[in-house]
Amino acid sequence: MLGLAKGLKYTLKNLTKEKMTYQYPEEPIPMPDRFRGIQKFYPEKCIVCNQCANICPTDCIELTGKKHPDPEKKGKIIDTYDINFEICILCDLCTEVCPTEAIVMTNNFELAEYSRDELFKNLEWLDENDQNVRKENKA
Amino acid sequence: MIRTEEMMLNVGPQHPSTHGVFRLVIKVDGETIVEATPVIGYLHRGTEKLAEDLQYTQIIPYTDRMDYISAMTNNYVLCHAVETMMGAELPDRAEYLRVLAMELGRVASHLVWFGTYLLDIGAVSPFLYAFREREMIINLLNELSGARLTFNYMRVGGVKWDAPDGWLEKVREFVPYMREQLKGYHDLVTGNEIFLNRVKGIGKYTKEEAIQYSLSGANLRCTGVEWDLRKHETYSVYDRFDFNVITREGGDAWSRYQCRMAEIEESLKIIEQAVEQIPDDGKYMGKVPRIIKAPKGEAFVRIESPRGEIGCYIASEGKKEPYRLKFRRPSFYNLQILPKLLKGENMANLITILGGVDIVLGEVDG
Amino acid sequence: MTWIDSLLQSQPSWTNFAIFAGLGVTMLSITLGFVTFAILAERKVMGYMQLRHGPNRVGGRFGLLQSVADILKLLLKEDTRPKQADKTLFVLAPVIAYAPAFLVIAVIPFTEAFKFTDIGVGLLYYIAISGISTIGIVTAGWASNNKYALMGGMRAAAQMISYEIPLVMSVIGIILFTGSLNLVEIVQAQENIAFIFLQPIAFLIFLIAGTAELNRTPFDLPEAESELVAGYHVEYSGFRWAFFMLSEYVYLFALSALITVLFLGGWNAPIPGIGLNEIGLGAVWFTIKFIVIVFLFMWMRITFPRLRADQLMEFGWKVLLPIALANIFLSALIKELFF
Amino acid sequence: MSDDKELEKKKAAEEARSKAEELKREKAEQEPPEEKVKNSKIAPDKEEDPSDEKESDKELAKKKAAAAAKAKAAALAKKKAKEQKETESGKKEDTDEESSKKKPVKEAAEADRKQKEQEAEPKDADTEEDKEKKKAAAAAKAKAAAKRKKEAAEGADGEDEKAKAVAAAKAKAAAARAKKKAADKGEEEEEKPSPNQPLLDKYVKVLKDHLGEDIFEDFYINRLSKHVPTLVAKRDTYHRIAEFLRFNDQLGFDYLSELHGTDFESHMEVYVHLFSFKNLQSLALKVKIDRDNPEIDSVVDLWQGANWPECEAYDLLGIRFRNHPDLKRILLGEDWVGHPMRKDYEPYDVEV
Repeated sequence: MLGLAKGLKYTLKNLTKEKMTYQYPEEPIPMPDRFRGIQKFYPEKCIVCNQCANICPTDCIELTGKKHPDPEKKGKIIDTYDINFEICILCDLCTEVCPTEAIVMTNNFELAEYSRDELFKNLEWLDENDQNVRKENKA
Repeated sequence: MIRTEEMMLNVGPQHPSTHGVFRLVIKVDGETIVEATPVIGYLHRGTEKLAEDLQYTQIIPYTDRMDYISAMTNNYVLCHAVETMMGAELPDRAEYLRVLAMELGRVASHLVWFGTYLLDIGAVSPFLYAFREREMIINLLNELSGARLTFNYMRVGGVKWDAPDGWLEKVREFVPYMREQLKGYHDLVTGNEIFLNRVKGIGKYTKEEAIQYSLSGANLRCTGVEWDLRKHETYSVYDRFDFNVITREGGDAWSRYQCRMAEIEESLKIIEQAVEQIPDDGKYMGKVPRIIKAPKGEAFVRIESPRGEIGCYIASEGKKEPYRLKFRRPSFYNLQILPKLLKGENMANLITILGGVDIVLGEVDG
Repeated sequence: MTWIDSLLQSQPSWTNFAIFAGLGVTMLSITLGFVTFAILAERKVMGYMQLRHGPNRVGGRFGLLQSVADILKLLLKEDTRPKQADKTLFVLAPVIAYAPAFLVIAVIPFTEAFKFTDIGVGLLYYIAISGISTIGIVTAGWASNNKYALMGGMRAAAQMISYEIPLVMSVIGIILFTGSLNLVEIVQAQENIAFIFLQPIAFLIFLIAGTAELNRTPFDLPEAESELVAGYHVEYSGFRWAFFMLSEYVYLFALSALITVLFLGGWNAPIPGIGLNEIGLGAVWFTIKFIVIVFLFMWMRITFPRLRADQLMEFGWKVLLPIALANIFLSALIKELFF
Repeated sequence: MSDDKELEKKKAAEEARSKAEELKREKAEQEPPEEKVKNSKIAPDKEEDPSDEKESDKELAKKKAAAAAKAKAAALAKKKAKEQKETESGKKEDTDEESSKKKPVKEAAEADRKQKEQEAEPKDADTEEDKEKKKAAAAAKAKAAAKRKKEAAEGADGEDEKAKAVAAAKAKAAAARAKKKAADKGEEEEEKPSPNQPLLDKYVKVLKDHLGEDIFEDFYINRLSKHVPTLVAKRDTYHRIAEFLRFNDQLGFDYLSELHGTDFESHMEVYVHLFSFKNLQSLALKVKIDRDNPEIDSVVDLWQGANWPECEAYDLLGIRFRNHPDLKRILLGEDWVGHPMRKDYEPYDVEV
């Protein structure tokens, strides 16, 4: 009986303790700076080196480059850049290998959509996703 | 005469107490189990096959998803296997960060077990109390690695990131807090007579049976086998810490409970010491080639995960990808004894026993 | 002689019928109102004890309309019925489970004035009627044609039969003291001292056996979510399921009221002399005592794990029953020696 | 403090190892070319540029002479060890291309080498090793360290600067080592070359005494895998060996840590990692089986823990275990077509 009484005391004590839950949609959850959310892409920085697509463990990045419009300059510039968030696991490897930090992580993580097709994000969308970029990557 | 009939009952694949998609086909006579056949494989994702086409760095996120309750140990076992083959040496700080992450993960994992176990037994509240503390650990690990569950934190040769500013301080503060909360758990649960009646003498097996069935972790130590790879096949920097290997003699669900609860305290000890000892040189990545290639040959390493002995076998052709990658998944091995334990028990004990084994289905199915 | 007494003793007439029907509907709405807010209160208390807020979206900060919304949802839900189920019994079961729960409220005297009947065997009536619910639960378990449901039904039957006995035995002491089965008289006998002080053992037994009768944690084996998924009502959905839920909470209402009446002195003031029942304070006393008991039930549910089926039976037959019998003997002795 | 100790231990171990290596290499060079190929294959490989190779080749010759002259100069030996490895791995790269098609099993090669080492190696090499080892193991810290340092300093004369650095300052040495290590794979494994060698010898001897001479395909120390003694059983002796390991009072391998199969394309292999709680020792037992007709005795009668792993191996690789109590497709289900972990697996989809 003593054990039961102890238990009752413990739960009663917790009745007045501070609540641990977040009012989630109203109050945004604070995420640490390193949090791996949805990627932000800087098309102007990209040198089309393909490293992100190669390192991606789930092959969710597809990109194509085109010749630099300025004939003076060498190299390529990015043409299309798609991430398929149906299979992206937000592992952060693409941002880790990127030599120019053209792709970086943000703290945004809300990806719920009504259709799977909407999880297919293209270059423009990724470019506009410029909120809550990691501090270390802030341009 | 009353004629009775045995009844086939499917526990799972969707059942609140199987903790995932695990199915148990039981034959019951009334509520007494005559025969139990576990059916697994519902969560098999072919990690090992996938890994054959992936570079070592790319496999790390996949290991997160095996034992998703304690992903850090999975990260570690893969990195450790590759490092053992390569003979890579890690900077001390990296090792300490790994140990901190793993031990925090171990505490979190045992907390999840504690909470869900009590939920299985019918008490709702301990689950939420345990998750309060687990949430803090997850937040700590989130700050460290940038993810709450699938950390992808370790790399071959070191870790992805150094500890952020003030992180170690937070970990230091967490230890006494956790100790305080543990006392509360013991008040709430450990002395509870109903709980004691539910777990004492349930799912009993002997030392010999435990070894015979290749059990590991708390499932083995609860029978009195003093065996903890952290201590006895020491890896990383575990030899620099002073901690005990927890054993109990009972071999029943109660002993397993005691083992795990005491292991939380031992992990806290390790965390405390690691925070004190961690070198302050900021070097967290060893010198490894940019493209990781394990030398030709094969290796099997095993470490202590919260669930038992997690092992990693790599057969390498000296390429970027492993030729064959195999994980020794403790839950998979620990689950084997289940049919034997369940024979003659009733429905309520089924849940107690199954919960006491502490399985994670992602790991069972690989 | 209050007006209700005169009404109860008057000749039957259509007017009387109408008045009683009206009162019945009032009582039903009070009960349902209680159920609605008892569910909310339980969720709130549970939430607060578990470091959460509980319902807090529908109906303001405290989620006052949460249960209402839930009931509406249940009403709108599709009524599914397994193909292989026994249709008649499947439909009948919730009714059998629910009707007695409401029937027993008839005998409970809330205050001196607020009561519906005043029958001599009120306590017996309560216990006899409440036993019928078990049949509903067993029927539900059988009719669902589901193995989990069947096991839940069987557990319920075994449990309720076993715990009915200590429940009855524990109140015999009170009957000995008052010499009556009439609940009003039992309350009146407690004017100076509540039976909880005279019969503490009986109170504990009654509380435990009552919890078991209510199928509440730590005796929620027939439902046992983690073992039997949801036990006897696993195949029920929509409003049929709501009936089981309602009957559970109506029983909580009735049993808490009964405990208040039997052990806490009903509408009597906790300390004799400050009663002032004349100005209607009796209802307040009753409510306070009632709420304490309800809170106790919730509190136990939040804290304790569940017993195992065989332990439950063992506990009922080997512990509670002997103690209850001993209590009867002790009460008789006390009665002989001191009163 | 413990770092220092470790460092010293490592250093000592390295010296010992290097000596052994040297002798081995010398021997290897006198052997027919295939042997050399095999031998070099076992060396831990790494990425190396060709220029280094040449250099090291030159130095190799120098070293050989030096080795003959001062066989006991530890520091020199140590240095050589490093270079040797380079050489070996360089060679390896050469030979690898030729041999990769043949797909010689690395384990076999290593085992060959080991065997040779045991059988043909002059005795003094062993004793040398032992001596060095003891020094290290006992961690006769100050003395040994000082001695080694002195030796190193002496030996460093005329040698490259790194050796000097090693001798000069421990701290620097550590740094250098760390640096080296990043590039030099396999050094770590060489920390304790001998601790498990006597064990392997013991196992092999006991097993041969009881079960006959011709029971192994191979046995060696797997240096990559924390020096685990590895026995490769023959198909027909696999179960007998396992049974002996399990029930022998002295060996008492009562715990099956891991069992799985691997498809090596030329053959299948079952890998069993055993552990003895009595002696706290690990042992790897392997058996190579026919790929076209993969069948082997089950060990469930010895270790209940092998039950599911064998089912898994059956499921994913199609290895049939004889006398298994309940061999089923544990993960994929009975209606799955093919065995996915086989290298030639083609996914079968009814709908396509």
